[in-house]
Amino acid sequence: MAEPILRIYNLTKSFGALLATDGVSLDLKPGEIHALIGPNGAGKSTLVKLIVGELRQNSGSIEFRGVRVDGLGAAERARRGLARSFQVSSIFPELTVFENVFLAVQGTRGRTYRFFGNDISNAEFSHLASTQVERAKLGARSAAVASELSHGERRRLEVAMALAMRPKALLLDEPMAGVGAEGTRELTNLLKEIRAESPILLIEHDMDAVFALADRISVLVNGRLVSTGSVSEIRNNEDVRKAYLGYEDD
Amino acid sequence: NSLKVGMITTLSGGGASLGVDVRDGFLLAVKQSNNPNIEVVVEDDQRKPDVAVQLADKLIQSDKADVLTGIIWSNLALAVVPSVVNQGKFYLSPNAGPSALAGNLCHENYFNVAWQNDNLHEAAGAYANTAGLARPYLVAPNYPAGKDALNGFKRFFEGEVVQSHYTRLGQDDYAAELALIRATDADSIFFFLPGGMGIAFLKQFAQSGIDLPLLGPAFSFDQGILQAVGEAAIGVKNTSQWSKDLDNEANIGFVAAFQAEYGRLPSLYASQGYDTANLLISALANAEVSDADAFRAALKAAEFDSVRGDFSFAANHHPVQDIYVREVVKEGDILTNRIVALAMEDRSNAFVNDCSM
Amino acid sequence: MSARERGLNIGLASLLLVVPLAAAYFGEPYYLTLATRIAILSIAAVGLNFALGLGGLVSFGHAAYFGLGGYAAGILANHALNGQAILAWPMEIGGTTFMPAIWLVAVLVAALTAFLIGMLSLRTTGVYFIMITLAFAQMLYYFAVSWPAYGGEDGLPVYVRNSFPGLNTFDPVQFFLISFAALMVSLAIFSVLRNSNFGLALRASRQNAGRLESLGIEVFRLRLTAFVVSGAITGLAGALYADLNRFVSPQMLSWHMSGEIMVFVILGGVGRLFGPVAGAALYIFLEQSLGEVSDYWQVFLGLLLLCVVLFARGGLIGTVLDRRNG
Amino acid sequence: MAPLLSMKNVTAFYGGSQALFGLSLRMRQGEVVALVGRNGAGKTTAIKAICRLLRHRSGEIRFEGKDLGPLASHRAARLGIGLAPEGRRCFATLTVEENLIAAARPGHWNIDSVLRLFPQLRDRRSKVARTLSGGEQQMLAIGRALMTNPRLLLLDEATEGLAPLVRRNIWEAVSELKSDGELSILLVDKSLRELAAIADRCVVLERGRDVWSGTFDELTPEMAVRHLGV
Amino acid sequence: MSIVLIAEQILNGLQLGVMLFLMAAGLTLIFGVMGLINLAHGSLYMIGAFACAGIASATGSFWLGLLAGLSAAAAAGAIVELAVIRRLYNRDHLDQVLATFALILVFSEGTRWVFGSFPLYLTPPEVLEGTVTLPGGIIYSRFRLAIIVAGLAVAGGLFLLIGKTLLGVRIRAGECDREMIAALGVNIGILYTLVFALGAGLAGLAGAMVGSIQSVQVGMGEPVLILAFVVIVIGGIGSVAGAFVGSILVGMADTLGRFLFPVFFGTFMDPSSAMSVGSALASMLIYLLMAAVLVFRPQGLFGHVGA
Ligand SMILES: Nc1ncnc2c1ncn2[C@@H]1O[C@H](COP(=O)(O)OP(=O)(O)OP(=O)(O)O)[C@@H](O)[C@H]1O
Ligand SMILES: Nc1ncnc2c1ncn2[C@@H]1O[C@H](COP(=O)(O)OP(=O)(O)OP(=O)(O)O)[C@@H](O)[C@H]1O
Ligand SMILES: [Mg+2]
Ligand SMILES: [Mg+2]
Repeated sequence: MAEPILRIYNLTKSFGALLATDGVSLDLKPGEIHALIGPNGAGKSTLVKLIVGELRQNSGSIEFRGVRVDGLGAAERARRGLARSFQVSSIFPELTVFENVFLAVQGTRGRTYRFFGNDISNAEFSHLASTQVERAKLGARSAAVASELSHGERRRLEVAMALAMRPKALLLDEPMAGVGAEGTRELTNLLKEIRAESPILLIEHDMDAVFALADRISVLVNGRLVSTGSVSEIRNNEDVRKAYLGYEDD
Repeated sequence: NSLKVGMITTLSGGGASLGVDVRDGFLLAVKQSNNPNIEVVVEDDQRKPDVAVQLADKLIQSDKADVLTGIIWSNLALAVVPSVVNQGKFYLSPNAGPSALAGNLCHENYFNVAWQNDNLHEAAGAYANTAGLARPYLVAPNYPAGKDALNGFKRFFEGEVVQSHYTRLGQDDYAAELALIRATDADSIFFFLPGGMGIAFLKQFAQSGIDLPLLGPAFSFDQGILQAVGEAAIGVKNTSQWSKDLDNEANIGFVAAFQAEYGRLPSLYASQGYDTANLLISALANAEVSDADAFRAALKAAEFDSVRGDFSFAANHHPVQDIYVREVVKEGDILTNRIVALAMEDRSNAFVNDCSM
Repeated sequence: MSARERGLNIGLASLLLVVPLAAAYFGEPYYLTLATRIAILSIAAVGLNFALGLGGLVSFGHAAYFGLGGYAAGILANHALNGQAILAWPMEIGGTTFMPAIWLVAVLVAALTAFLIGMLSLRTTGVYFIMITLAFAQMLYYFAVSWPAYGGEDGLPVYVRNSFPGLNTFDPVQFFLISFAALMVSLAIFSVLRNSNFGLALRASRQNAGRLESLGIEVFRLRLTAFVVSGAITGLAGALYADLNRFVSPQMLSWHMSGEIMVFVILGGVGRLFGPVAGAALYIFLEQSLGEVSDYWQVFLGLLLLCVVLFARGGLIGTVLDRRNG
Repeated sequence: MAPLLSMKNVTAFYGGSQALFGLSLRMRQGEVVALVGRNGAGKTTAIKAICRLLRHRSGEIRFEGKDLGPLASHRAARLGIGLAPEGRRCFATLTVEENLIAAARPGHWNIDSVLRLFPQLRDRRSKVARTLSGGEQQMLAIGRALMTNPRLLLLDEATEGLAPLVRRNIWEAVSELKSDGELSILLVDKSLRELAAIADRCVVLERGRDVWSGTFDELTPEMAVRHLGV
Repeated sequence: MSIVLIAEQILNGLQLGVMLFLMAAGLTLIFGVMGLINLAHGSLYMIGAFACAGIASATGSFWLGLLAGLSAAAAAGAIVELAVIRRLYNRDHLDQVLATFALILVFSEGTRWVFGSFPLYLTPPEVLEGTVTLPGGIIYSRFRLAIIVAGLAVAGGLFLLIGKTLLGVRIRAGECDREMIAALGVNIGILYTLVFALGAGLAGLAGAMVGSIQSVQVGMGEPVLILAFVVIVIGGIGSVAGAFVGSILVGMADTLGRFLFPVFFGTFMDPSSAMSVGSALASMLIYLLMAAVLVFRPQGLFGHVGA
């Protein structure tokens, strides 16, 4: 079995008295989609923030491609291939859709300190960016200023930016939220395509999508990992059904 | 025989009252002279050195002024005067008299018609000796003019200075300083705090319950701001080369004419502006400005009736004049000054020998 | 930048070049001084525009770099004239009146100071940043006011204009041309940087700094770099200003100066290439022409500025372009 | 009886770009209507126009017969329109409780009943909204709208990011409200399945126009594919 | 150096702090709570002082003057909000900077136009003149004591208003998202006018009180404005408690710095250079203090991260 790309061990984070992440251990293997589900406020987004370095853990370790990264800054981790999308769209409102995505290319390639000239004229880089714009079905809006996008379009842009980072591991925080039924279907297909390039840690409340995509599912409740298993295991887990899914029948 | 005067002075912002008085005094004299050949162009320097420098360029280059005047503040004068006189123009200072311009930077085309900056402080020091003030506490802002002031005071003072206290320039709360003064055994206070600083100091002094005689240069007790200080100023002694009750013909005429023209009592600055203009007018009567040497000699002769009485120029073109001690009194509803003593007679200045003119 | 904006810029640049030269030719040399002043203050504002317009770093302390550039020029020239060394130990450094050397020193001093101030103040954002930059500038101001060696509050007269090989800098035309050329160079730098990768990241950092970090770009380093460049450009302006006035004073370091530089930028159009030029030109033009109207001209200046803010969104440049677009 | 809400041929613009191209819509008192359409179809824009966050350019919007055109948004809200906006927009620096009371008006909904609906918020009453999880903020946004005790509730993607169980609770609460006949709801949501269970009617938007309207039973799979891509 | 002197200086620092708080209170309300950069706040302070001086000298009553100062500044604030500021809430902060900068010019020179270039006369009312002797033999100005009391009262009132009332909640909600609070049915426009007027009125009150022991002159507001900004930034923007603590810190640092630095340098320097170095450093002290606070706590003492 292949070595995990990302491995977190015993990660703990507290906000004052609240233990948002409580000794979570988890890994992400090449080619897999690992879904992370759990009630609102369980600590899923917090976990993502810890992995990418936006928050500092109180204890525990994060290993990415065989190297400890928990001491590094967020930008450095991003350049090493840890890419995330945000639950609440976080974009550059005054830049165009293309520029938003292009920045992801520029940033992860470490090309920011080019003072004279830019890489937009560089065929390779701009192709990379426009490919992701197309993939997220934003091609028609490529030249639009991001502030003019509708909510769903922003959600798509969010995913496009994460993809443009050419990730070695992709952490997606509710990518299906807001994109509508059609968007969910498109995105489901897209993620299937991408898993070969990069494994995905997928946080989603849309269970149809999760069940359709995930190789493994982990359930987080109150900051603790309560179970990990295959789709059918989780689906039939009584506790999960009651506490999270909320259907007694199916 | 015509003359174009460029006046750069402060007409807007916090320090405008001084500039307005200098201008008004100056224009009054020009008007009284009935000389149609004198043209005055007035510009507002906003109390900014860079603006003043550029206005000087403008007056010289575009307006073709022959003589410049009007600057109130020493730092502006230092910025403007050297370049003006180096371009062969005359500069007559109606107020600022920084030591550099009296000493190593003195110039044959630069005349100061007011005083050298130290003069009034020197007079205060001299007066302290005769008034029996043996242990004064000195207060001035921490900037060059403040240091000059305290040095000037000490130049002729023979007693023991309790403390030379420097405050922040523009400071307006003096509780800490007053507490310190209360805690010493000083027998008097000499302070140089121009503008709003002086008003604040005096008001707070009155509220502090400290009972010591105050002494200072005329600037904080001048007609313009005395009303703002109020009763707190009554009885304070201040030194000045001019007072509205100086008993000479020129002054009596000036005070009356100024009041008639502007509806207020003239200030020290107005008298200086007035004298500056009269000096210029007297020179113009004797020489043409195009003949620089003759004009300079005519200025140097100072053949005009100064509102201060006797007036002549020392070798470095700064006044030789009497300096008085005035006391703040209430005349009817109005606070004003009355001369109570002569502090120094025919005072020249300390920098004559530094000037190699 | 749209073709319209480019046209407008070229128009503005030629106006700034031709009008004063023509005026001087027709015997109004003062306009040269005025135009020189506009050009130099524009450079200072171009510097600020880089930090503020592109990076969103609202520095209320750019007078610090302006003043330091000025004092660098003033002190060097002063020592060259009086023959004393600035530093006697560990090696002897004397003054100079050689303009390029002075510019270099001014730029370096300003850049170094911007680096130090930036290191500390870029930890903060928003209004805190505004105020901490102000705080550092005020410290320098009070230092200059009470430090007697170079004149304190009185300032430091230079008395001569520094020299530039092959030119007579005393000639107002030539000095104007030097300043104008410096302005064009700083605008060129601004423009090139804005369109570079660096410029894109900088603009993005203004809009959403957190997101930039997640794309692999360290925001602090990015901002610090921009801040240093910005300070350096403003420092150059300071050196030129010292030469224009043949005088430097703490006034150059005061918060009013910072405020004025900022007003130029906002008035002209934040982030616009020629915004600072348009802003400085209008402001100085108003200052000059309103003074003739009344002693209380600042009231009218204030009212006019108010009208610009209320009715001309995006500053002068932004408004002109919007109008044309219909 | 006048309809509760009627929109006739409404057009609206963002700056120069048009987002609504003549939208018409009617809602009766007590009705639950779902607004569906692809991303960018104009759902949010329609909702913004109703609560006057965006002025429409032409057409007419009436609430209980009253023309909303000239009203500022706080006036429209006081007529009884409550909004849980897209993207939550909680007051970030206020606590949960302050968020709830900021615009509260008396009526059935008060702090207690809202906290009963979202028990999770109870523990977080004095936490500032900025530190809530995405789902918690979503609950807060709905609760805040309920606290104004509106007669027309606008829920724009109000269940986005909520766990399935919570979503169920909300839908249950909505059906309860609906059965009272007091509250009318205009809904935007992504799950057609869930909408079908509670909405009386569905209005399909495409490029800023209403292209179809009817009950969910009438919404054939072919139409769903054509208009919604599913 | 006696204990009494030190105690008196501490009291002076406290009083200067409270005086600053009077000014900072209005600013923190407008700036922190409404999110508006108001450079013209100093002008409102000046208007308060001028109105007070004008009315006090016309009627002979300081108290009427005080009332006039407060109301004139509040009225000016309301007018400014309605005519100018209202149009700028949705704009960039920078537009607010330019607009309020323009307002400074209008107010300062307008005041000079109306009242002339000379400072005005304003003195504390007779009941507050002179000194009292506090326990321990500290002689202290009555008026300064009155300022301390007024400042504490304002601090308390504001704290309750912003922290504990619905009005405060709504204002703060408006600061987060103006559009949203309006969409929920709150007339945020009128609330903001009120708050702005209140903040302006407080500045006017400060101007009237402080003007009585300082100089009532054009431009008097600008230095105080900068100090008030320093205060609220140290305290953390939008926090009344922060503004209070910031004020006291700045007041103490400034007073004690002016007092102790020369003494300190005097221990190893000759008196005159100790005095001048000491006072030079003292004038930089509050800025050093602010820089230090921000370097260690970028959001100010009482501020929130990200706020
Ligand atoms: N900065 C913070 N300060 C204090 N508490 C926080 C902070 N960030 C998150 N929390 C709390 O930590 C808990 C976990 O939040 P998190 O955002 O990780 O939840 P989540 O699992 O992503 O939920 P959701 O599905 O609703 O997005 C929540 O209770 C939240 O209120
Ligand atoms: N602030 C804005 N400025 C300019 N255009 C905008 C703005 N907001 C939305 N639009 C445009 O208006 C159209 C309708 O947007 P709207 O937000 O109403 O869509 P929506 O149906 O709510 O989509 P979604 O499902 O993505 O939320 C879209 O084309 C969008 O790009
Ligand atoms: Mg989350
Ligand atoms: Mg929408």
